[in-house]
Amino acid sequence: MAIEIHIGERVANVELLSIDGNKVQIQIDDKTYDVDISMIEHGVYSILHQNKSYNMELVKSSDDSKKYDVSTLYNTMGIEIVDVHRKYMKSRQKDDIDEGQEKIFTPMPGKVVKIPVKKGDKLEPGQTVIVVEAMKMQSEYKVKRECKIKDILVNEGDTVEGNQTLVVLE
Amino acid sequence: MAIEIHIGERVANVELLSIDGNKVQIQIDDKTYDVDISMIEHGVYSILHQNKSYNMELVKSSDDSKKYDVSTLYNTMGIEIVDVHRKYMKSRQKDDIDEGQEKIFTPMPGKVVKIPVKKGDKLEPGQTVIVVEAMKMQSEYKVKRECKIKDILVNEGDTVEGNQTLVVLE
Amino acid sequence: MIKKILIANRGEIAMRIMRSCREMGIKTVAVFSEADRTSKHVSFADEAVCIGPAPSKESYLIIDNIIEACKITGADAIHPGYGFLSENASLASKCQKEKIIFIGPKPYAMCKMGDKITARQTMIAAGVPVVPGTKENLTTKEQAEAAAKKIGFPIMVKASSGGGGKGMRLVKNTKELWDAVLAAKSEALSSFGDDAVYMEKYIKSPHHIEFQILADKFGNTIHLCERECSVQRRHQKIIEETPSPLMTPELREVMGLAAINAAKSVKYVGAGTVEFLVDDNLNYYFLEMNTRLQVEHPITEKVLGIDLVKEQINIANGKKLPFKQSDIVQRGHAIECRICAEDAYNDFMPSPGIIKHVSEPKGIGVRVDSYVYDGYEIPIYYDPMIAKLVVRAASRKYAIERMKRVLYEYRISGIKTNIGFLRKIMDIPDFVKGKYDTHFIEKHIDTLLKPPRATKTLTEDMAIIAAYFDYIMNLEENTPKTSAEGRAINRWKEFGKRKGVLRI
Amino acid sequence: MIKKILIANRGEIAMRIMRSCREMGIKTVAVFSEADRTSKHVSFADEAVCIGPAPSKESYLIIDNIIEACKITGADAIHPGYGFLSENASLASKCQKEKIIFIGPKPYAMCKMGDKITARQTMIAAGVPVVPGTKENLTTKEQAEAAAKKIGFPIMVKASSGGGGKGMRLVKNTKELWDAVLAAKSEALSSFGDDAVYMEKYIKSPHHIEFQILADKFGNTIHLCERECSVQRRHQKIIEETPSPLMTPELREVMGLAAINAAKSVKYVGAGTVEFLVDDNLNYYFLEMNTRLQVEHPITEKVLGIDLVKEQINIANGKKLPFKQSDIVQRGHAIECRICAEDAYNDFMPSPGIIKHVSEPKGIGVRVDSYVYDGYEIPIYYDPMIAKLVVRAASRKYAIERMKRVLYEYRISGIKTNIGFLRKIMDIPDFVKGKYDTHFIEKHIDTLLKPPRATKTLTEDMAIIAAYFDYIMNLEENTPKTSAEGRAINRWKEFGKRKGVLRI
Repeated sequence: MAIEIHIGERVANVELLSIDGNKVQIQIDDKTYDVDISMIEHGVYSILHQNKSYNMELVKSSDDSKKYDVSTLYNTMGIEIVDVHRKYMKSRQKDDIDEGQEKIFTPMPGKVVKIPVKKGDKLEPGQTVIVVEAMKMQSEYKVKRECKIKDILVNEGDTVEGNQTLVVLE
Repeated sequence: MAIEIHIGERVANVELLSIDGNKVQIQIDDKTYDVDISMIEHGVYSILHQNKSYNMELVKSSDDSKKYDVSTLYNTMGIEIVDVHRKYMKSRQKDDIDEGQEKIFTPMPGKVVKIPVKKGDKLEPGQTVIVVEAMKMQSEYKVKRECKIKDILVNEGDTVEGNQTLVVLE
Repeated sequence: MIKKILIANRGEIAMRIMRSCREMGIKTVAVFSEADRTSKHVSFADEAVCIGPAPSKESYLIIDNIIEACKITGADAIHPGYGFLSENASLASKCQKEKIIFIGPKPYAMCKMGDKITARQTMIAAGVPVVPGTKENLTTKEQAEAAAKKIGFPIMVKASSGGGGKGMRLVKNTKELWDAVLAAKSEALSSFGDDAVYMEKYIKSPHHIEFQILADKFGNTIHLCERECSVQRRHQKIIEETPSPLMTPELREVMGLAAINAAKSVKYVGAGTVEFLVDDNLNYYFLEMNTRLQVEHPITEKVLGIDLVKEQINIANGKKLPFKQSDIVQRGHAIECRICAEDAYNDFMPSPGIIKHVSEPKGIGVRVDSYVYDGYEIPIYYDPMIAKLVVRAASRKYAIERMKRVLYEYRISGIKTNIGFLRKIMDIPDFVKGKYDTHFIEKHIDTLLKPPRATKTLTEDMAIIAAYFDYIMNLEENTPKTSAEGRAINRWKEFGKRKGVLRI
Repeated sequence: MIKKILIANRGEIAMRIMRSCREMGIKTVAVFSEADRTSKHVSFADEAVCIGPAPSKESYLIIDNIIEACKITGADAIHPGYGFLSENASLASKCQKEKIIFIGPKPYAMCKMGDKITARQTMIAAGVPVVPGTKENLTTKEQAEAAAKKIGFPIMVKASSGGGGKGMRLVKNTKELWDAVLAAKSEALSSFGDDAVYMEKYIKSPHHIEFQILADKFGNTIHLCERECSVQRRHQKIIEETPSPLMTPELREVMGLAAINAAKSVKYVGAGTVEFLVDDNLNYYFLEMNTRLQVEHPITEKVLGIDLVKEQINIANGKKLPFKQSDIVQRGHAIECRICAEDAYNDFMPSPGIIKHVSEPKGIGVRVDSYVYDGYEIPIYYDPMIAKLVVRAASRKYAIERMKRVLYEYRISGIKTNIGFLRKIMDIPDFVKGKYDTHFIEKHIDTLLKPPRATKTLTEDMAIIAAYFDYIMNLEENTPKTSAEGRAINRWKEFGKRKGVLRI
């Protein structure tokens, strides 16, 4: 079963050649690896390759079971598994890149402390749309371009999740 | 849903009266408890009852999902849930108490280092049937009564699981 | 004798205090907000009382709820920890009225030290050096300009009730002065409800060095040497060490004496900390006194072998100090790093969320004071500090090597932390040489925020292999085997077995 | 200078050695048997080599495989830890031949100390007191009876190559003597392949006290004070402490000097331990010298603030000792408990198996050296010790209080451990008073094995409630939500949500 795995900008083709207990032969692009792989603690894999010991801690994305954050001692890499199903979905997907800025969201959970704008307001670049507080620190979210407030989805005092859309622009 | 819960010799009737988030009213025999219960770490429950803080660590039996070992800071208790299904099974079950000693088993995993008897041997009380080693320590298993070896289920050198029957007596 | 202590706090400091209580055979009462039901301090305590909704202002900061919790549980003493109500003289007064022992100084000392102008005046009277400046609230332009002329520019305008950098202005010349005073006053009024401001000489490249004080009820007051706290970000300490690389035995003696005098001047009882600014010429100036336990108290415990919370409780019980000044000798070197749930690469934005997996460093010379566990959700309402990582070793060099080791051993997944940022500090030559002041982070921020070096292809390939196997394992697992505790133990082993290979 | 060390061991001691290596910037190589692929030391190391099947005799004890692993990885030194090959002079010799640094003494010292009769003779020559007895192998009845008469009954017959109580006989009178010698000889032959036995006076109520030695290559030899190891079960230590409650400054000085002389007499280099028996009148007798790191070395590290593994490596690198005898001063009190996977109530039978959940004690004054983790399966092939729990505090009283606290904080589920048994020892008055000898466990075994007091009905009811909820939660959970790591996080919270109640 050869599948495509994306890591940063790189697209790697991965194929399992053989498996014998924990001993595995696997091909990544044009390189063949003989490794000994074992799951140690949950989500932590130990890989031995030419006697070198690698530890990989995997955290699956909470909203996408094919996306991982993989951490070594020194670094964290984002990895996406692109199997046949995912490839099909990707080909169908419209380009959803945020042309300009279409919505305001917070990367962290928190509490909305202030919304100094209202629906229909016209804003200048750099104007603050919403203030969110978490752990004694307030963050102001501003618009990057001239725009109009299409909708405000939360109220002052609301508790919001990470990556939740707060305000829609047009 | 009233169910029966066995703890040691005691049989308790348990009925959930109401539940509101983590706040629970529950009746055990003739006592009614208002408690705040929350799962903290996996298998560890925190119960607050009249402001007292109780921590209960549950380990489910690996071969019976209705049996638990429940540990407090000071003690471990064996608990069995006897629901309708289990009650029915129990009523059908024949009395399987070991009249005398019908088989030899080891409570711990280990390696069989010696079997000084063979099938058909007649044994005196106190005679050693099998020697099992684990963690640098050897344990001898002996018969308690005069008997005959009906069957030997393992060989010297075998690795055995905990509670596995090793030798059958008659 | 105290039999039951209510800890009016949460998180790691609540746990830390309870540990010493348990060792002394004293029962503990936790208080918790509705957001903290699953917080470790609740299950660690003997008793626990809910004192209100999630926001601190509606729970941890409500004196009446704390006192009520004492009454419900029959606690005979309160330990306030740090932060929250720890420097609130009203709580201490209320305790006196209710005959509950407040583990801390008397309200008198807290009031004297709580207001900066009053504290300055008290210190000047006690002969403790303060930063040259004014003793009174600045009210007229003439008064301000005359004072500034006498002190010499640059100067700092500071709010009397201030803290955390609010109501503070750096002024370089007479032209900017009065506007700066007015701005500081307005900010002070809106932040602290008090527009009193004063003026201090601006100290260039200052070192933040503090002395730990212990005083019993019999007038015995000693210092427990210094802590160097100059590694700060936005006026918040992130790394502390002791001894200070700047310190000399002579300076330690005179500063220690000044700290003792500062404490005695307000009849201080209990554990407290006198903070100083020290310049490159080793001139030192009283900054403020914290009338409570400090976050960084463990480094003092490490080099002296003393349990400060036990001493606090013994003092509250009316016991005499068990040691004299001459018994206090630092051994080795200790460093503390504050582990915070924050994203260093995104302007240190807090990163609350669910901890997927924690693996804490162990072994020789390390102490971890933390309160998080696998599956714990860090609430958004409180401080982002989730752990304190403390090491001790025979020398400063060994202590830095040890801190690097334990920072690499510390793994927390699911949320972002500043562990990587702290690791980089350990490699900055100025830190390694001990040549730093409070501008350290600022000075090296570019190096510290440089993105981590590119991963080697080989490492990437190993990561790909791990992800690949996790993915196919989940595919093959049609019926996940969930064990009693909701964990699928040794799934990989199971996988191996299904493939017909039995690992011994 | 050593750049890469192969650790010829497993478990907690392998981890402990690797931690110091990492701090020193030295690369580490783990070796592992087929049963240890998932053992923590394998993933903790920089490199790892499989050296054979599960049984030690086929892996950890095979010298050639260890040397081969060095060659494969380019390791320039071997640290043997304790147990396994740590006192094997052949490995040390082989290393010399292969130009690999063996971190330990020279084969000469190991041979001299490895054989008990030789060691006795060497000590007598060096003026170190030994238990009165014979210097030669007992070969005739007449020789044995004459010797016994001179020493006085009761006497012990011991195997020269002995250890762990094998080939040992207590003899009370002449009638029993020769049969006992013959029995000991036969047991010694079958156990050690050597039938040499000797005779010693039997010491009543002996204390087992040992001195830690450090010696560099320049002849500088110092002692690092004593460890009291009298709490033993079947000749195995389970609790150690320092200082010894029996010790006086005068005795420490003379015994320390004797230990130094013992080490010097065999040109000892590195870290070693001289074990003594001490009777109630403070007479002391050389017992044996362990030419390696001891299990209980961390209590010495705790009260001296020294890293013994670092010192071992520095000595192997040809560095001079960084301290003089006068620098060595104990501070406070340290205790170690050995945590074993065993069932105290079932004749201490080992209890290997899968660890469901571990929660280790943290905070002030505690050190945990362990190697187990959630989901780890303890193999049946090796020692049942899974962790060492070490505390230090300002006094012996505080140290015992702390040990009680951390024993209660330590939770391991899924297997049986001796934690409960250790907790009880902390309450035995003889232990609390420090009045104990090697018969301590024997003397108090009935109290120690008394079943735990009956649980109160209220506690039982709380246990019932917990089990009830776990049961109904599983019933309601038709589709278990397994997350990335195979954990169902915060299931109870989910449960609350399903019931229509959102906990904040």
